[in-house]
Amino acid sequence: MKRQVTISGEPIDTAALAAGWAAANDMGAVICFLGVVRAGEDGKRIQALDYEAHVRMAEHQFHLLFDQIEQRWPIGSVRLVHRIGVVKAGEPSLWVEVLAPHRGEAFAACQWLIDEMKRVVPIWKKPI
Amino acid sequence: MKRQVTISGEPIDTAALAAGWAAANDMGAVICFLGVVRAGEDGKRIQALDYEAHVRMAEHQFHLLFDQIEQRWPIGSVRLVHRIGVVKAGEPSLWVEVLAPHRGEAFAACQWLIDEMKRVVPIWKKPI
Amino acid sequence: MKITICFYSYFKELTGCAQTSEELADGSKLGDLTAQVFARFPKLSAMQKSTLFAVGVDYQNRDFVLRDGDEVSLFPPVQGG
Amino acid sequence: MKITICFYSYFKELTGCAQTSEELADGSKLGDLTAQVFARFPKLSAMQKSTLFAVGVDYQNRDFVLRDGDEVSLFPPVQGG
Repeated sequence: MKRQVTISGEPIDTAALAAGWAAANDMGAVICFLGVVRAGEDGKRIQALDYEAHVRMAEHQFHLLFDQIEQRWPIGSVRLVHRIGVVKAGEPSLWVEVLAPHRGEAFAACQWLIDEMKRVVPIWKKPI
Repeated sequence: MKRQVTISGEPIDTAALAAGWAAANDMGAVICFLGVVRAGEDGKRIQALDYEAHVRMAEHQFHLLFDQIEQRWPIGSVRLVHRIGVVKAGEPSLWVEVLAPHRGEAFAACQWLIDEMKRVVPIWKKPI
Repeated sequence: MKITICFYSYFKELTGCAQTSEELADGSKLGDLTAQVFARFPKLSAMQKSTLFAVGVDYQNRDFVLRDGDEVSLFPPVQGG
Repeated sequence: MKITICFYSYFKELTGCAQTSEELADGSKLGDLTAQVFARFPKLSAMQKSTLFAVGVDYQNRDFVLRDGDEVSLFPPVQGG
């Protein structure tokens, strides 16, 4: 399974990431999830979220999750980008892309990865 | 809910479609599914799939599915592109994009739409 | 009344045509039409159980009452994606 | 032995620092260290039940035996995405 994690303060370049889909080698399903900062949540308005990470540990924890994905599903590739620092409302903070032979395993692995990330990967956010 | 269906013989321009994500208006989750023609399936090798559609009926059936999505989940937008005619192995035949406030409903609606599509939307494929 | 019948996917090969028509008595139902069609195309008849029927752009069942000029589609299970 | 302690998210505000250190006897466990840290930072102590602990880049529990130079992180529940 190909794997890639990027935790960075740079804006997420979705066009460049989407261009990478051409490289899917006999994978029938590509799932891409984009998490976008919302201006309104629970009735409060925010300008941005300020993301903080324990970067080395976050990268390691993502790789532990990838190890588990590799054991559970026949996945060809996982790429994940998490932006840190100030991310304005309307801008993406998370990109997850899963390539798999069929859609069932792609959806399952993608949803599982996001759920587990929110449990174990040391990243926090503060509204601004 | 915004909705858009395209059934066309043109190649699916994923870069152009991905560029449209900027327009997500206070939607926290974008799910995008790309179905790609596989060179090998069940041990057989194919060069391409030739897709045929009852186009008017397919468009109508997609809109009936969108009506149901609108009633079941708080979805901001659904865009779907299905390519017909000859689609070579490695090229995408289907693009589905769902924008929603949260990821749970986006994943649910996207998976439901693809499942239902494979049950009711009059499109067929023939290996070449 | 005259009903147009369209075939899709490998049903075109089973019938040897993409489109045909049938004459039916006024008030005929979709089931009457399909009985006539299956009688005319024996190879298609073998597929009766899995055949899907639409009138215009909507699925209909055998009790649907046809009207002159209706376009009926017969096709095998769909497989988009 | 000397252990480095790092705080993340609002734990930095509760302790007033991002990083500190503690001296401990050889063979001390993670639980010994955290008891010392909670005693030193009463505001943090109120968060004990929800605090997550890592040594280096891995989660560890209170029985984990520390070694000189270990970097221990204390932080609240994570919330990426």
